[in-house]
Amino acid sequence: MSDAAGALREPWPNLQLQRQGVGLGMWMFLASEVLFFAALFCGYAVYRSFNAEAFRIASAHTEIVYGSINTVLLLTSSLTMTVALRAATVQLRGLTLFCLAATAALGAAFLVCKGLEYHEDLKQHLFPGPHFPLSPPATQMFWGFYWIMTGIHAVHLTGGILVVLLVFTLFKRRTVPVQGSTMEGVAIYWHFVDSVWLVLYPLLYLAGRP
Amino acid sequence: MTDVTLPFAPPLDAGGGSYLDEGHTILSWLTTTDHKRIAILYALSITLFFFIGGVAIGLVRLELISPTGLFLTSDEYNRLFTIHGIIMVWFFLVPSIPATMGNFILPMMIGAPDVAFPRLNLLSWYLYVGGAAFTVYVLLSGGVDTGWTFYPPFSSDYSHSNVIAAAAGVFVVGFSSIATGVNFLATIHMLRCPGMTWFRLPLFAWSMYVVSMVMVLATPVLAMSLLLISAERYFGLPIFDPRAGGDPLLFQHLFWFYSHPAVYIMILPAMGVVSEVFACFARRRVFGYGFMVFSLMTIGVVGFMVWGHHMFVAGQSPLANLVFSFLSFIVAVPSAIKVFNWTATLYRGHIGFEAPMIYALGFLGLFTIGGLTGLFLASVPIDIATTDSYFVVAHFHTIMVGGTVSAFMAGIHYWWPKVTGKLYNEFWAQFAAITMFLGFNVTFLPQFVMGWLGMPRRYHYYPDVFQIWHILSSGGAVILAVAYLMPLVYLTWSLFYGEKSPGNPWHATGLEWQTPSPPPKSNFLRPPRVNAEPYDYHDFGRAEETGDESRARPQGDAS
Amino acid sequence: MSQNETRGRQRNSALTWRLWRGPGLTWLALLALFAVSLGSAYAPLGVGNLEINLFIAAIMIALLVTFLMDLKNARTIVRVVAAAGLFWTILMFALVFNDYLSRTY
Amino acid sequence: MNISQFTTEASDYAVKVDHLFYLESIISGLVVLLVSGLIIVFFALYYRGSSTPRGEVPERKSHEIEIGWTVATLFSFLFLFWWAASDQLTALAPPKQALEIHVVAKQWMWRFQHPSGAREIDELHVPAHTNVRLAMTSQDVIHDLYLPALRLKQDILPDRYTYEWFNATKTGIFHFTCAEFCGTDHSIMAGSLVIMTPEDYARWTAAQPEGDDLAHQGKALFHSLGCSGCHTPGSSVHAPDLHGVYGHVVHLSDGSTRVADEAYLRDCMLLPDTTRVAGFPPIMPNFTGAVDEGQIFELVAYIKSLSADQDAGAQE
Repeated sequence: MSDAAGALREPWPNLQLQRQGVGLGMWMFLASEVLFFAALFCGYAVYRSFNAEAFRIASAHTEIVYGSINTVLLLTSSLTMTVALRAATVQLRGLTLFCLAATAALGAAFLVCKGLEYHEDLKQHLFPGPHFPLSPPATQMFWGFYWIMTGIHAVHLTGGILVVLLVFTLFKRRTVPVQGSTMEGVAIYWHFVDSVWLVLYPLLYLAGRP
Repeated sequence: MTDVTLPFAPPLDAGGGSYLDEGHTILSWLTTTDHKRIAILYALSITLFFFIGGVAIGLVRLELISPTGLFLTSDEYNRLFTIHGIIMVWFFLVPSIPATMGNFILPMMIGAPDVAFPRLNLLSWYLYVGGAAFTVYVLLSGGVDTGWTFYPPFSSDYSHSNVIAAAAGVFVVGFSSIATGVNFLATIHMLRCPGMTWFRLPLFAWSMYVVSMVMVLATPVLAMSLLLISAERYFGLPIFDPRAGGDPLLFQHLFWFYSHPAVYIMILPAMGVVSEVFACFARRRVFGYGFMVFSLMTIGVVGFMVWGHHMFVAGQSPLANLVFSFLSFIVAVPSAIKVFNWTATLYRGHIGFEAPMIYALGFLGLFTIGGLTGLFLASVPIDIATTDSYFVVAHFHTIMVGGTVSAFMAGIHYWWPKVTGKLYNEFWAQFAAITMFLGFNVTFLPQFVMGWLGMPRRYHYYPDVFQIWHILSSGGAVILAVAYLMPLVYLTWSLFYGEKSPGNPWHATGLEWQTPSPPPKSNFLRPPRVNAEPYDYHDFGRAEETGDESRARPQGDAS
Repeated sequence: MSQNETRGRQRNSALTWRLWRGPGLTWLALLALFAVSLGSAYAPLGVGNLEINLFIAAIMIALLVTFLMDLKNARTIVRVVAAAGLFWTILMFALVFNDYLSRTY
Repeated sequence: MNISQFTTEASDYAVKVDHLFYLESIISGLVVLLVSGLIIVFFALYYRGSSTPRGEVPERKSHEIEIGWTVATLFSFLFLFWWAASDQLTALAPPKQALEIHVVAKQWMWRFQHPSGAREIDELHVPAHTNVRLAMTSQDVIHDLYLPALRLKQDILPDRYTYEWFNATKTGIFHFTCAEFCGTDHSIMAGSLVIMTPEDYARWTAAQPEGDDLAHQGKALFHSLGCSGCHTPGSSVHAPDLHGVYGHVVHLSDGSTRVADEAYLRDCMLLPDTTRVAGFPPIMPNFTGAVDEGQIFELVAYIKSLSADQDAGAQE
């Protein structure tokens, strides 16, 4: 692994410790992110427990087809991300680059789907406001959560895609030799964004099915 | 960990230049990843904001001399106390000790060449600047009038001021403290030097560890609550809108889930600083080191479970009031233990009266008063009578200003020779420390009294029976302002004309003192190794019979 | 030389297969759970639908975290950090609901 | 203005709160004395250069000291908690019989409605030696009715009822004010609390210009808004009969149950979809915007009076 030393940064004495450090740091950031989303979920849980019927009515209007496709896309992207990290660890350059590209592409496909879904929602005026088609009023609250939750998730995913592309470029241009330390953090982050979606999916899409 | 060698540590014969000589251009400072320089960037920015926040409250105190006001409209008054709160909490107190002394001292204390992620460290400062830019914009565009607590529905639907920009500033600066927290946690976990075991960590390092944990876990919840407020205000998404079935109390729950632990973010580092100062200037081991560590941890964790005592009259359920009241009493126990331990540290010491020690004693006294009045507010019936009154204002200022700022000043003076290599004027420093303590008490003791008598907070016009107390308080604020300006002058003076400091002017034992002052860029001249317990000022269980300072042995070996 | 290359390629493809196998199995399990979750949402179970879906989501996240995020092989401190996120979330829910569920209005 | 308008202990509860305050003040004072005393003694003995001998401190002893004061602090805090909580718990239970006064807060004024129909703004007349219960709501942001002489404070939230109750023992004119920041004129959203003898209160009530009591005003509204068209026992429209509803459990169409209290009745008018009683068609119109908070109080008072009549009838 001597050629991998180009990825070593201050103040780390060696790559193995650096990778551990980056992983640990990212997990700590994720613990922070968990609390970020926990606040959102807590709000959802409180309101749902007092407006169960309204939330059921409201979530029956989400686009389950788009939601389900997106779930599959993200699960698959997690697969390619895992393989990318493991390939990078054993310095399989070709496979790493392929899997990184696939991950970014799946992420982008998710965003496209999300965009189409938003378009569909807006066509039905499902944005809280004076012309909101559903009643009782608490349905607006559900849709408030819908827009905030999916919006924040999409922002996280966009950030993820950008970082994946950055790592891809670094590897592709050989600025940094292919190895796991550089992308350890990215991989963990990507899986986290996926996990968040796994919670959003039942909360937003499945809650209102018959 | 023990076999790690640090390739970035310089060879033995390296020396000469300190971190200050690594570049003299502005650009070299703005692009630095050296934790010591970032600490100085932070120190300059928070000092600036401290004085902006100070001017805001100076105007408020001046206005309050008369029960019917002197020169402000009610809207202007509301904006001034709001901006004072926002700036002092998020742009001064939260980053104060961690981002300056934590950044500078922590890696040296544990024998690390730098923090774990130096570039993230620089990013955190830029995030701070970004958040600060929003806040300055708010200030210039007419201010915000919600109070620093941003309660809906006032902030979401009724306020006519720039709420979103203010929330954005706090949101961004929140990520700066998360970045700092992650960095410190990873540093303490991964980069301790050989021999620096967990229970050899100085208490300041422990306090940085706990405070980082609190920052990392609490701040995101604030970010989310402000995001929800902004979404409601900007897009009309009815999250806290009672007309759609929303509950404004949910915001308060989320807000205080952060903002109560935020009080510990402010006070825990202060506890760390004064532990160092007490040990050094009493020439004693900190009494009950193990208990001190565990009480830090307990405060950090239990501090997350007490937020509801801010909501006793808010419409929370009586059962919740009872539970939060109970937990609030519990969290006071470790704080009390710390007060007793600091006091006991003085026993059989060789106590000196240098400026850092006077500041630390000021901290001890004010923290005791602040903590004890906290017990009043944890008792539901008294809290019902005094919440949202000046009693609460005085209570949290005693902790946050009396406690944290005193400890901040203690730390600044203690580590000033380390950071700058210069000695400040001892007489003026002692004078400023005593003035600060007196000024503080004159400012806030009247507020305790009038709060208990029934003076509500955030009042522009007030019943004239409280005028005498307000005048006293404003007079104290003048003394306090002078006391805050004095260090600015004599510390700046010392930079240019101060006597050159020896490497370890206090004969302290911490690892950070076993290297030249100011330290070289890589912190140590050769890889440090720790071979003793912290605060090794005397033999175990025994004080020195003589006051011979040279007998203090360094904790480590790195010079 | 070419023999060496072939051997290298064979080794590489064997390695590649090994790299895909573990995560691939996890992926299949996740897809299966996703299908169960989607299907059960349409089953007329009465009140428990969301609860079941959330439970399945929890299993999926556990799988993802254990195998794809490799918490299985992580150091203790990493597990502690992951658990801390969960613990503090529970803390928040417990104390917030302590208020809401005991309100009488 | 006189400071006694704030500090007078105008109820037994206020006296209790003050006792607790004094107790904690004494304990705090002792702790401050202890800590500062120790510091002074240590400084006097062990200042640098003093010749006081510094002998050994055995480790075990310091351990015992440590545990000792931890336990002592814990128990004294638990004692304080017990004292405070028992005060809180006894003050919690609202009285069965109370004079009910409705409070509507808005930026930046107070409106009070007495059961007799009397209304007042920024001034609250209450009888002494009588249980008084304030049912409060806000029309805009969060306010807080702070009654310093009674040591009481309670936030007032929009679209929700919160309550405050007291039994005053002293007559006089006291101050009340808003204690939750509510915007520009927060600091002048105040008024006076007039505690009078029950006889004076009766006289004051009688002298108020409003002839009808709250329930009768509600009855008039009940007819003018068309409520009576459906909610009358003989009506052809299938709607719940409101006699005897108040205070009883109702089963809702979504399977849940609620007690028909003020908050429920209010929701019925403003959120009819979520409060529909099981077995009735969803035909109740939404009265949001058609009635203000004061009118809702009148309607609720009327519906309560229907139950009171029936309870009285049952007892006969």
